[in-house]
Amino acid sequence: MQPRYSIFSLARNALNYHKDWERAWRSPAPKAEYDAIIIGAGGHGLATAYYLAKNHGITNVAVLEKGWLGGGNSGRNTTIIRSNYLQDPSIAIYELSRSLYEDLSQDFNYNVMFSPRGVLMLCQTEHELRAFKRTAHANKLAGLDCRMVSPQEAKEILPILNIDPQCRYPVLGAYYQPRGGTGRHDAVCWGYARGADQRGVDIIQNCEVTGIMRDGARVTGVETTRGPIKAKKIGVVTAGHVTTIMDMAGVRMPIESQCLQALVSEPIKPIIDCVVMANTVHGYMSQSDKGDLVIGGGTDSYNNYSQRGSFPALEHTIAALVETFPILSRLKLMRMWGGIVDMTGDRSPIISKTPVDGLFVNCGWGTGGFKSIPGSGWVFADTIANDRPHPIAEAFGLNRFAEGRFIDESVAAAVAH
Amino acid sequence: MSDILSTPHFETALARRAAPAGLGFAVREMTDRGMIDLRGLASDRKFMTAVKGVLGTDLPKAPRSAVAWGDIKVLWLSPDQWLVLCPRARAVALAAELTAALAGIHSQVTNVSDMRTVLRLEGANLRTTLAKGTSTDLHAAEVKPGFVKRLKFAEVGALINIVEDQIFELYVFRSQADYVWDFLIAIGGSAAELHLFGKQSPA
Amino acid sequence: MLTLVCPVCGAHGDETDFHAGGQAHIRRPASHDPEHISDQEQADYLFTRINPKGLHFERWRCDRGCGKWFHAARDTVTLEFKAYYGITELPPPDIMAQARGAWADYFKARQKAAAKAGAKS
Amino acid sequence: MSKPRRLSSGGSRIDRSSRVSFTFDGKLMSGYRGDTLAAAVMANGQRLFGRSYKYHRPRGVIGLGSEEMNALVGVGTGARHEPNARATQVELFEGLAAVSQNRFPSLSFDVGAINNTLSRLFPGGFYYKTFMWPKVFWKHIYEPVIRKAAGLGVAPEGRDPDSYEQIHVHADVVVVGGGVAGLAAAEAAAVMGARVIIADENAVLGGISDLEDGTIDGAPQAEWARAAAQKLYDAENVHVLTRATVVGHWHHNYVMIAERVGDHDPAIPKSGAPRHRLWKVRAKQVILATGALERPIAFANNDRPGIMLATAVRAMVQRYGVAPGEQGVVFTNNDDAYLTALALKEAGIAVQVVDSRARADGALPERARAAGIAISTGSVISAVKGKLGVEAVKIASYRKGQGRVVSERSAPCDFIAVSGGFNPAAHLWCHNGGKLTFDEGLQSYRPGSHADAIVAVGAAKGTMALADIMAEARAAGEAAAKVALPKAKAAKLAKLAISEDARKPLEAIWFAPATGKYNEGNKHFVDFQHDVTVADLELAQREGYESIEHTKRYTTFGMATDQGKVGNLNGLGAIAEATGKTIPEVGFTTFRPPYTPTSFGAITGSLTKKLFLPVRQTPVFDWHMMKGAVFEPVGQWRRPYTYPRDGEDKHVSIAREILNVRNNVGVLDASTLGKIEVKGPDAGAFLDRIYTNMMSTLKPGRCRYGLTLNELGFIMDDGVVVRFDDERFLVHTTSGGADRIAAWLEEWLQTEWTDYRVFVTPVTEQWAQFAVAGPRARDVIAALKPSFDVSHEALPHMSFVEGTLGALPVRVYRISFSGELSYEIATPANHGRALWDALLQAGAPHGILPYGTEALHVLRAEKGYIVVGDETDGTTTPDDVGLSGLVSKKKADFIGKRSLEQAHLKAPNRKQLVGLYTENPEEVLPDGAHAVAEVKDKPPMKTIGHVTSSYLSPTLGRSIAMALIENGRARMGDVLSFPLDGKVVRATVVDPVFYDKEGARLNV
Ligand SMILES: Cc1cc2nc3c(=O)[nH]c(=O)nc-3n(C[C@H](O)[C@H](O)[C@H](O)COP(=O)(O)OP(=O)(O)OC[C@H]3O[C@@H](n4cnc5c(N)ncnc54)[C@H](O)[C@@H]3O)c2cc1C
Ligand SMILES: NC(=O)c1ccc[n+]([C@@H]2O[C@H](COP(=O)([O-])OP(=O)(O)OC[C@H]3O[C@@H](n4cnc5c(N)ncnc54)[C@H](O)[C@@H]3O)[C@@H](O)[C@H]2O)c1
Ligand SMILES: Cc1cc2nc3c(=O)[nH]c(=O)nc-3n(C[C@H](O)[C@H](O)[C@H](O)COP(=O)(O)O)c2cc1C
Ligand SMILES: [Zn+2]
Repeated sequence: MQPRYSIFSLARNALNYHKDWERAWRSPAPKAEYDAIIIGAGGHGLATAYYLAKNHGITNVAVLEKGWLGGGNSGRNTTIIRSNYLQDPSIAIYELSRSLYEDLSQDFNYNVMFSPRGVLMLCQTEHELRAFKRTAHANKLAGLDCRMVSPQEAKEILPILNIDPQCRYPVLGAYYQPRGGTGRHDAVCWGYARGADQRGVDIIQNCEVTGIMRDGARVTGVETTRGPIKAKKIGVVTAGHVTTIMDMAGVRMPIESQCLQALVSEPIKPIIDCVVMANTVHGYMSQSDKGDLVIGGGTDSYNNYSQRGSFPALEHTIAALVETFPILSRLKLMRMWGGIVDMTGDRSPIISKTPVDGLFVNCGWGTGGFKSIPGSGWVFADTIANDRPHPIAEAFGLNRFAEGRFIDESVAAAVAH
Repeated sequence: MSDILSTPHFETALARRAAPAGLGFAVREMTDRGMIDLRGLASDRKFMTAVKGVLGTDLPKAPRSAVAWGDIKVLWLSPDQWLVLCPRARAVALAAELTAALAGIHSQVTNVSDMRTVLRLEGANLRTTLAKGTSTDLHAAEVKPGFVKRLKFAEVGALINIVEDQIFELYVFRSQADYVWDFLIAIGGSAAELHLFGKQSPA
Repeated sequence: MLTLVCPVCGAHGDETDFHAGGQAHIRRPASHDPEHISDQEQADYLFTRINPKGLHFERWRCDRGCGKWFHAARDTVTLEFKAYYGITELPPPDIMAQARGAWADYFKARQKAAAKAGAKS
Repeated sequence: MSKPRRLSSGGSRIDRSSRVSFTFDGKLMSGYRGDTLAAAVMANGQRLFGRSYKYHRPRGVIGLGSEEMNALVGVGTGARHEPNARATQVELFEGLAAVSQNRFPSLSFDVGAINNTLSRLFPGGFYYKTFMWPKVFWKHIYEPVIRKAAGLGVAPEGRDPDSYEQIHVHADVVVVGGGVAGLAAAEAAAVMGARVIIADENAVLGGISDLEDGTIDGAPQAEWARAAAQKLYDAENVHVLTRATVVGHWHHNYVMIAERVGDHDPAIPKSGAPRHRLWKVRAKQVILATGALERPIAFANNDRPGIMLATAVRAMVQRYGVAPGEQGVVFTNNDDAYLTALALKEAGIAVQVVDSRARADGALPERARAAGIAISTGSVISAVKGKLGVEAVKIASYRKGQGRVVSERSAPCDFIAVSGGFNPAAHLWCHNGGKLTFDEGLQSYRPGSHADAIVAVGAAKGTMALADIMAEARAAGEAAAKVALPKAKAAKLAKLAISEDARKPLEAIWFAPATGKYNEGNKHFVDFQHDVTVADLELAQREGYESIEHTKRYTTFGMATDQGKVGNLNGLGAIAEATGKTIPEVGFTTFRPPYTPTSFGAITGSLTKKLFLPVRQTPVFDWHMMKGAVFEPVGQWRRPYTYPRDGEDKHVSIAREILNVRNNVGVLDASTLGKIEVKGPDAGAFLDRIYTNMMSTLKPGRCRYGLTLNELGFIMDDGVVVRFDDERFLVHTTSGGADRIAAWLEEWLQTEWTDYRVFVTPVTEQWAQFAVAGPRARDVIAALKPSFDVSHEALPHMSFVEGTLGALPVRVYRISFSGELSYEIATPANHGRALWDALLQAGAPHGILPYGTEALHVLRAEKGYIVVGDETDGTTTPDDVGLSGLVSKKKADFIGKRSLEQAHLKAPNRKQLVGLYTENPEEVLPDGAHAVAEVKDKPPMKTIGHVTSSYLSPTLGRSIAMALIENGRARMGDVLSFPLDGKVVRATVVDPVFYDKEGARLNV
């Protein structure tokens, strides 16, 4: 059993120059067979394994990762956590997730720095204002803590905001979710990994899945770069790479993989104490605990597996943010990067059984699935354990496309980060 | 009131904007330009012949080129689309003539003389200055007088036509003329003038 | 920032001069036999996409040039364009031969259908 | 500490005749033109520049230029303040005001330095292990404290007064870096006629040639560089950029260069020139000649002010005539650093060399020996004495691989020049996926393969001998020109005679041992800015964060503003030693743009304020402005929302405008409505595919309202279609939909129904279009000398006529969005203002008033007309909004038809459009309010629909609302509950047509 992390254990270990810390997770060799295999050690995959072990007692589980755990989109997102979605199924899963985030550090004794500093979503057209009012009304009735604020109140929350009514896109108001915020994205993955590992889950890195083995309509295991591994249940949680795996299983997906970029500025002393999103101009920003401004925008418009985006997508975001926060102009871009996001036709996720028995899929989180990691892992683990959709997952089934039962959040005039 | 109707006020997009000073080039709005959008198939011999009958010239078939004949000039826009330029006063009649000549032939003639604002730019360093607004390579060898291309200029769509080596015409939508005018002022200030290539003196 | 060349007018320019139109060669069932389309066929038409890691076939529009739609073959990993071809055409044979997975199946089916149609006429 | 350190002679970059005064932390100092801030402050005797990020340790200058990660300062004041500028890159100018960062209350006494004292508690990643208890403390205590301590400089105040711009350039060859390699490559390409851009981030070309030995054609290499640079400046086909950093390399050789036009001279931006200019270059070929970056050797307390890279020390002496101290130690594992020792000696500064190699017998060490410089081989620096500066070092004997030192001796010194070898600057190579290989000779990564048309030359490629550099660079320049210009003739440049002292191999040493082990409290820094030590890296390995990417994220190694330019390889080397792996097995972290931090201003360019995005203006925009209209953005348009009169509240003016339409006549600027001409023999058939209803049956001269769906079956746009004649239609769209629908039509014609003979021409902007609406509308038109009959019989509702009003050519559509007698009159845009004035003048006797979009919205709501985007939201079907009558049952196909059959789109409990009357007629339901199935004391409550539009109707003298309610049409007369903060508003479901249900007012 791993020692608990605390200020006391830190102090104790300091005496010996920290030479006695144990591994946060093991590095096991794959066994020949598991009860369940999770493909993809991103946040969603790791959370699924963690809850399989913790909630369902299924511990003979392997998480297979082609690179290093948490190195996919979970390791490269802008860390916004909020639950103010419009559609009921979305509210259900994102709010489950947000509330799990509240206790996550304590739950697995690893500080994920969940920081409910507030999310402020600017309304810069009449249309957007109306859409957010609608969302706010829906959210309040769903029990979410949120409110609409005036431009002046928005400026109190965010003093560097330009609320000049003459500017190109004047701020007409804003939607505010005080318990939204950010989290330390890597720590979320590491905490889940450590928690799952402690409960017996094998996390196997540098192990790429190259084939799905089937016996008729059932899965029997996977081929990997480290040999075949058997399992009767397989959960595919590979985000931008989901079609590459599902193609192996012969299941075509309503998914396209595109590049979404983000960037950070040089670190500066705190200037913004909430998360701000400006959807009309496609920009959003927060300031990390390190002091850099974390900024993101829209996706490139074409499919891309390179983790490198195109400059124009970000350029416009930056111009928009400079317009909205004029003091940005003399600050500097320090690093930009891209992630490959899995975009569904209605921009909502898929948590589903598939036409192949024993094969489950969790994907389509696109530009907005960091915030949903705990909730998604929770319901997906339940779905896999019981071989039927968890009630919250039901609405997110693959079958919804043929029924026309879309969960289209774009109607709320919101980008989905 | 009757005077408003009998001699109606004619007001182009930039009529109320003062000519900018301190630019490295000259710019003015061309208000006397008639424009007709002509659609038809270059492969349709009947169409091409009928048009030539009216305009007196063949339509240009080479991408990004223009032809001129008398007071008419035709800009290539697409394999099935041209912009016919003429004196503004002639546009209505010319459109009617084209329509008549093309009766029964698959085509479309639309008088769009008021849809775009034409900016005439004159200066020795235009290619470089305009490069502040467009990624089109205006220094390329084929970009000579007669060159026509749609392009992205600043944040709007535009059409460029090189009239003479130092005279360029920029066509923009009327509603965006004011914006483009401001943009030209922003990039064209002589303090920001930039000479690309050529002999430089070390900074 | 990609550069493209339009096969219709020869214009070359940045991706911002073009418009990306998603996957190529999607057949719209309702244009052919509107009475007999299953829900699944319709859903596939609307949503199911070929999303290869590697050679891909797409539609693009020459937005700031001639305004015409065209097809392009592009590698989604290196982002290199391999070919441009007309909007009603199939890719050049050598490129088609490099297609993998769902694309390879698709082109095989198209060629078979064409051969059948050719044999009939 | 403030003894001036300017040498009495020397300093190739400074102009001793031109004094410059400036301030640092408010202290007045003076330097010379040509100084960097780093040099000038050091010349004034100050070494302390700032505090580190985590432990707040005192820090001084380390580097030569853009790789600097310690001496970060704030430059300028107020709105012109720039945080985190590298003092080694800031060029001195009169009046420059710089401040140190990340310290409180002062640089030399900083309370944050307590972190250093407690640092034993704060190993890499410590925060993941603590601050979890009690839970509430995170938000209210821990995080606020952490955040306050974080960050380096402070943001400027207010909007940036300077301007920025961008330029697009196309070049045959882009050469990155203006050292001898870049110059030679550029020259070769240019001689062959290629269009060449060469960019260097420094103010002067030549790279480090002035700091190196080696001669070309008998003269120092720097002289060759000077002449070569001059040739490039003179050439017609070359553009030379200085102070210009190539910040990124993207797909298809897209190269971005950030030029600092005016940072070195504030008069430049003040004159109207941009402060920065971003060059976006499309290159046929790219040649990377970015040189190599010197790396340090980590040793205990290797971060003290006064410890610098060897080339940086050389540059202080030779470029700026500044002594880094009085007595120095050069610590090296290679021959190049002996040049520093020689330079110091020559400047009269005492120096000794500590070389980790067992032998130092190359030409340069021999020269040093001959000059009388003491050399301790097989030795390392094992300790440093001093806090705010160096007071002495310990020198210990060392054999490769030794873990801790046994004997050490003290040597007095006040500065250290350190060199651990050179790393090729391969950052740009990797931005677009270039591969690196590990070079055993260099003990570093260097460029390997690349898919793009890009090559590396010179030190950037790992080529270090001058003769090889020149040959390779010239060949690359020629080859690049040859590809870009296949017909060009070979360059045939004259052969160069090159001589240089040969270098002996370096010996890798990543960190020098100390008496204790490195992980027993010694601080061997590898990432100075973030205070990451070798011990932190080793800890990360032991805890399982073994992937180098995990190590990076766990320790923040390489994540500072320098992105690990100086120290990263030392870290990799240290990890390799700690784990027994090779460096290639350890790997390296991903290089990402930008090469150095780049201002957001430059990325924004001139697109700020009103240039950020266009405001589209209608032909009567000036009139609206003049009348003080309140505007509403609609797409990129700005439309008058209402026209308040002096002192009038918006609600009052809107009500006035509405009533005036109902009672008299109003005029609306509807020019923004999309207009598209569709023509051809198949136009009718085509529009039948586009619209849900039948358009082919429309009679010439008549108008029909139509709906367009997307393929999912949801309403996308609406508008009136007019048929001019057999083959010609005019399609109206919403203002926001104009461009989208035009593109939509083209797309279907070009890609799906390619055999339809139809042309489509958007004409939105050709026409100014005004709605004249109200019972007296006809009187207004009649007063304008129409050339046509305006009677109800001749021009009934939903008909069209073309003619003139006086001399104005017009198209008149008798259509109505207000429910009143109404005409939309279009005239060519340049006559728009004339028509507008005429309407107002002719209408004056009838009480005409302009009305804005809000009045329009209320008027149509009173009539139950939908607005796409209000009553629909992208998930709404025609039936949902009561328009199933517009969906043709006869047509086999139209866009969206098949999807309307999907189960969910026909589901029984879909939301349907209804009207609502609140119980209290004065109560206006808020937009977006939701009705619930059952009111409860607290949420959650199940919602059954929401308000789509809600207004106080002046016509009806009460509030009205439209709403989408589950099964709404079956609920007529039901009372719904809308819980709102603290209260419940109740409203009765009614027909959504509130006014003139029979449409009598239309048909007059
Ligand atoms: C720039 C950017 C900004 C974002 N901002 C936000 C935000 O602010 N808020 C928010 O909520 N969301 C945001 N997101 C979205 C969010 O990051 C993702 O939705 C989420 O991280 C997805 O997690 P995942 O576990 O599904 O996928 P990932 O974290 O991508 O994990 C998938 C894993 O599968 C592995 N894998 C793939 N193929 C194989 C194979 N064949 N064999 C084995 N393993 C394989 C991958 O290596 C990867 O580690 C952002 C995304 C990006 C890119
Ligand atoms: N023999 C040796 O051991 C040895 C070792 C090191 C250096 N050298 C010497 O090093 C020099 C190598 O010449 P070189 O031309 O390859 O390198 P260089 O270092 O002289 O020149 C490279 C130039 O590129 C600039 N640069 C780097 N990245 C840039 C970017 N992104 N944008 C703009 N500019 C950028 C640098 O500031 C520098 O001015 C020679 O003078 C050689 O004698 C020799
Ligand atoms: C929230 C967040 C904050 C980041 N902050 C920094 C930072 O301060 N410094 C830095 O170099 N990179 C920072 N990064 C970027 C990472 O270095 C890295 O680019 C990103 O995780 C993508 O990985 P890759 O570049 O290795 O592909 C940050 C990333 C995220 C998601
Ligand atoms: Zn084209």
